[in-house]
Amino acid sequence: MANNQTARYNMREFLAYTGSNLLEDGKSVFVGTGLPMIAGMLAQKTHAPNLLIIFEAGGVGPILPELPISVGQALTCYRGIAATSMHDVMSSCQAGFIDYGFLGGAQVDKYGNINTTCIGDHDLPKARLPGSGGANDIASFAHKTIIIVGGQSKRTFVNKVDFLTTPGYLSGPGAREKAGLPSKTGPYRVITQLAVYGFDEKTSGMKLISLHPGVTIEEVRDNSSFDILIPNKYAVSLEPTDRDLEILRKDIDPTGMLIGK
Amino acid sequence: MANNQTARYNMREFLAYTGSNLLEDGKSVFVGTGLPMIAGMLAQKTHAPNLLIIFEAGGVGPILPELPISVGQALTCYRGIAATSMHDVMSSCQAGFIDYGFLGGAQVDKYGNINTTCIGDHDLPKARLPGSGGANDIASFAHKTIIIVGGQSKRTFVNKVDFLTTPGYLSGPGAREKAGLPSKTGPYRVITQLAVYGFDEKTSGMKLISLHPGVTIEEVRDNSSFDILIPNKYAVSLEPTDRDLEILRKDIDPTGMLIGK
Amino acid sequence: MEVLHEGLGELVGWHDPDENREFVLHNKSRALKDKTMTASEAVARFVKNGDFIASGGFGHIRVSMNIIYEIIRQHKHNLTMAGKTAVHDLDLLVGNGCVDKVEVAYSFGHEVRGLSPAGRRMVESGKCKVIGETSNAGYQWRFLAGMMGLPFIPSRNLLGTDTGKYSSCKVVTDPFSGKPINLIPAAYPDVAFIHVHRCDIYGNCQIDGIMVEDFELARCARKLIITTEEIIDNEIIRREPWRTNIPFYVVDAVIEQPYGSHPCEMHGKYFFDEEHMAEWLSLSKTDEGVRQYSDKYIFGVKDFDEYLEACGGLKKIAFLQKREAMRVPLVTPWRK
Amino acid sequence: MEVLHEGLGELVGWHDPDENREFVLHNKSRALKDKTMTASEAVARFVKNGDFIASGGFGHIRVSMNIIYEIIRQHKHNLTMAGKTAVHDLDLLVGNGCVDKVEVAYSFGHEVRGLSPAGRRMVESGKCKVIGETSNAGYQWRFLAGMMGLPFIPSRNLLGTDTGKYSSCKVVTDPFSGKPINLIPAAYPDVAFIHVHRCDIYGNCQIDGIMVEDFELARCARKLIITTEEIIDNEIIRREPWRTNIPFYVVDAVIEQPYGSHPCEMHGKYFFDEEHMAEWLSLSKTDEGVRQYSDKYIFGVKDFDEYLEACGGLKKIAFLQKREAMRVPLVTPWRK
Repeated sequence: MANNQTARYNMREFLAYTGSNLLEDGKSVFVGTGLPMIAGMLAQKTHAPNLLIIFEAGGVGPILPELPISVGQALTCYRGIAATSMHDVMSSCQAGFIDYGFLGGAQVDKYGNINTTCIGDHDLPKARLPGSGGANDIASFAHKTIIIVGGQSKRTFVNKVDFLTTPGYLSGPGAREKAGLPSKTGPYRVITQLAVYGFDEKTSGMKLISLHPGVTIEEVRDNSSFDILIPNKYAVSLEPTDRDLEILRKDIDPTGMLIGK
Repeated sequence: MANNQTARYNMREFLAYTGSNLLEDGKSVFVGTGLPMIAGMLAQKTHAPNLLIIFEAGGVGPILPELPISVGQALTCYRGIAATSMHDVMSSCQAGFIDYGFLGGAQVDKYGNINTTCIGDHDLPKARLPGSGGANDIASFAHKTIIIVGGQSKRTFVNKVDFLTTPGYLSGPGAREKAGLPSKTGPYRVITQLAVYGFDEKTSGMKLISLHPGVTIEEVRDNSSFDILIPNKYAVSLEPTDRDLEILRKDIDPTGMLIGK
Repeated sequence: MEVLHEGLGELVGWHDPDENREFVLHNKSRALKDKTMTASEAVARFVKNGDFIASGGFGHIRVSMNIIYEIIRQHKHNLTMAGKTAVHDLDLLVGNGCVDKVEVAYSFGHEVRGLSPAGRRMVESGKCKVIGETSNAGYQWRFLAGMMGLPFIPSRNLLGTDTGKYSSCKVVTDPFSGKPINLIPAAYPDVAFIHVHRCDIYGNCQIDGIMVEDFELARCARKLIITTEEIIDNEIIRREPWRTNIPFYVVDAVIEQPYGSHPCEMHGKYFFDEEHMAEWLSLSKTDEGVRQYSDKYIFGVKDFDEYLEACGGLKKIAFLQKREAMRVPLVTPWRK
Repeated sequence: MEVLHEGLGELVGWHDPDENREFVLHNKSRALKDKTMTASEAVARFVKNGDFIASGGFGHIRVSMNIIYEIIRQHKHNLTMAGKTAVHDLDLLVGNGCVDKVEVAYSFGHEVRGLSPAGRRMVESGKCKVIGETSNAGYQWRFLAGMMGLPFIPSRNLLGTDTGKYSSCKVVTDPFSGKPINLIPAAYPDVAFIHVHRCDIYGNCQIDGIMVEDFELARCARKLIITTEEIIDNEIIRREPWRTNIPFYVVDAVIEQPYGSHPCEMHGKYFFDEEHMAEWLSLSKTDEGVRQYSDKYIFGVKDFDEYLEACGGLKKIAFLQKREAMRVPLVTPWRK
């Protein structure tokens, strides 16, 4: 993100804002802990008041009065339309009721495959991470999956994930269907501190959709181990308004727990 | 049943009483509509106050204030310990939580296979009956299945059921396990107006357990198309006390809807 | 996956899970919008001739009878019905020639009231076909598989029997235990109708008492018509979200119809109308009798409110409410 | 049934359905009897070294922490734990050497509070083994299969990934759609502990808010310990039987322990104790710190009531109640 903008907003605020922009009113989103949750809340408080937010532990359609710390706490069904079970919401997700899955990722490859399980060998890892949680499920079932990777670098945008926790396009075109995953699903957008990416229809490889203000193509390339497709035409990502930032800071995360202070 | 007893009780009262005697306190029973329900209620009001009665539509452990007309009506969870769903109770049944399944039958063969589907050809039947309902499930899952056949005759105790709706021992020893049904399950008792039957451990064929008072072996044989095993030792069925009859008539079925008047 | 046995029954209401996801994506709205309409509109819009239909509740309990009468009033035909302990609803639809195919778990009977003269006559004369057999749990788990977006659910019932042989199940060897296991195919009814105690205008529903199969049925039906004793404010739903049994995003239509289950029971509200049942059981012994019944209670009235008046109006309802509360004794006029 | 792929994960907690039915028949009582006891008795009686254990709730929500502390106090060991979004409970058990094998859906993390220093250290040093991977829905459906008495439940997740490869699932061709489908094996934990809002002495339980996986987990666990905020009369259960989420016949022990989920949240009652979490997260950076924590809060107190006093007693509880009601602001002392 451009340095000349840092005065007005920080990187995490920008990520949350950019995520919220992808969510549509009257659609459903399955959100994971952290920035995806903030993005969902911001969308609900701005352009998508009837965004249906669903949490994997069973909270459905809450009107969130404050930011939950966990995808299972009481708030996730606060003034909700249902407080149900994981079986119910995961079944609905598998049956096709979820438009957007919204996840974070530690390592991503060009096909949008995510690793949140381990760095190094599985059985004696250099670093053990939490594992799939609901991510494998959400990315298998949601019609479109959005991934936030806070720190794009050669270490996070890798040629091969150490462990394929959560399915992107697997080994490329047709691989999801061949594996038995629901058809016409897969990663839709990847949001980083530098840009928003989509996936090429032919190759299923990651491609640039929009650069964040002030970011250059070189920065995008320098911060990835794999080649990112750069189309002739790409956009500049929209910036949050002062009103968006006020909502983020005052209404959603007043302690700065997730967006920082 | 002996004619000399008809003054004190009728056949349906005797069947209900005999059924109730087979149920134990502290065990669970899955009851179908009609006499099985009455037998369960009578057991609960006499020797088995903590008999856990479960209904296939989701009523669990009610304290029944009057006789339900249907296995799904509100009464089936009246002062119950749970009001849940068919999925829940059928799953518990499949998982082994049900001691006794209690069913009625239109046609039965010597292996305790039941027909409640049709008489004659399936696709254009002479008589269409209601089908399995929950009977196939209960007789597949319950540890022990009890069957009431009100009118034992050559027409109801048949060599081959027109349609095998609900599994007894199928074609004989080992056939249930071979088909994939839960092991160590199957028909336990058959109650008719003449006698109580069990099943031979070696042949899985029906055998006499007790004759109702005044009934002869000849009557038992004359009212069956298949050979019933008559062991050297068999009992005489117990008779209801006046108190049992009073409970049946006054507390359970005051309109005589099922036990007659 | 080697199939050991394959049922002969017609595989009705099954879709490839991907095909059904596509349907859900484009046809089930995730937007909160007012779905209230009349029964007449809902049936005209959502029930097509030839559809595979399913009714909520169980037997004579909590059935959306107002939709059943409306289907007959609109002369819908060639319907296939889920006979998942479907009794009075099915009997009326078969007797009136709307339904001509049934997959049977429990059908053509009225539990302790006896067998269905109308339904049996239609089946025994070949006018209504039984296209498959299953059991109550069999149907329940067809709906579970549908709700889960799966092709099938395994089970250990139906095995070894003619019920299984005439079902649409397949038997395979379980790769974990090495034993035979039954696979029950998913069901996605084209349209289902469920009567509930209360819901909001979007279709968020609360049901009192047992759920029977409605949790799963509501979630697997391609189109879902909800009829309700009363419409409540969305704020009431949001106050106790754990009471929501059916969420709005599976609902296509909401119809407010007090006493909408009559002559069937509604948990805690009103009892079976045994007089009305007896009238039907007696009339339906002949085709002429079925016509008489329908002329009087369906074609002779303009809607369900008028039907309720014809059944005895407020006085009858007051009696059924007292009966449900066990304040007046049971009557069983259908006994010979 | 031809298996296309077979997971490398250890098949933990699976039993042949017939073998499990046999267990249920002889060990799960269908009799209404008083099951109240102390946490110490329940753990001594029902948790055996080497057992496969599972905890109810979700992450830091509605967890039976009083049983977790008691397991540590009794030095149970060689336990395998279901890592079904198991976080603080698992972290304490792994850190204290009670659990040395985990099947992971989500483990070794504290959601937004960061990763688990203790859990990670034990895994990265080889002292705790990850014997298999799965996902949250993967675990949910292991419990569903168990509750249903089935060997497996099919699913369309886990396919094509290393998570699936390191799971105990098998992939076969679905005979209905012809497409590959995943089969998730049943789980029957040797013992599970679930904290509830209220229950009677027999174990009929009511849970407020979301159920997470507890409906299924309660029904598949071979032994089930219920801890409860309060014990209520059986009459209250019978007044609203539709509120019973767990019926007595799946319950083996009932322990009344107010605030028994602390430092985790209890829906509508009390919030996470973030100060306590921060203390653990800071201390657990070293083995020595883990010992300090355990000496202070587990071995240094005789029971959970004394632990609560050590955590700040009534004043702390009053604060957490206010926080749950959003009457005081969130504190996040674990932030650097």
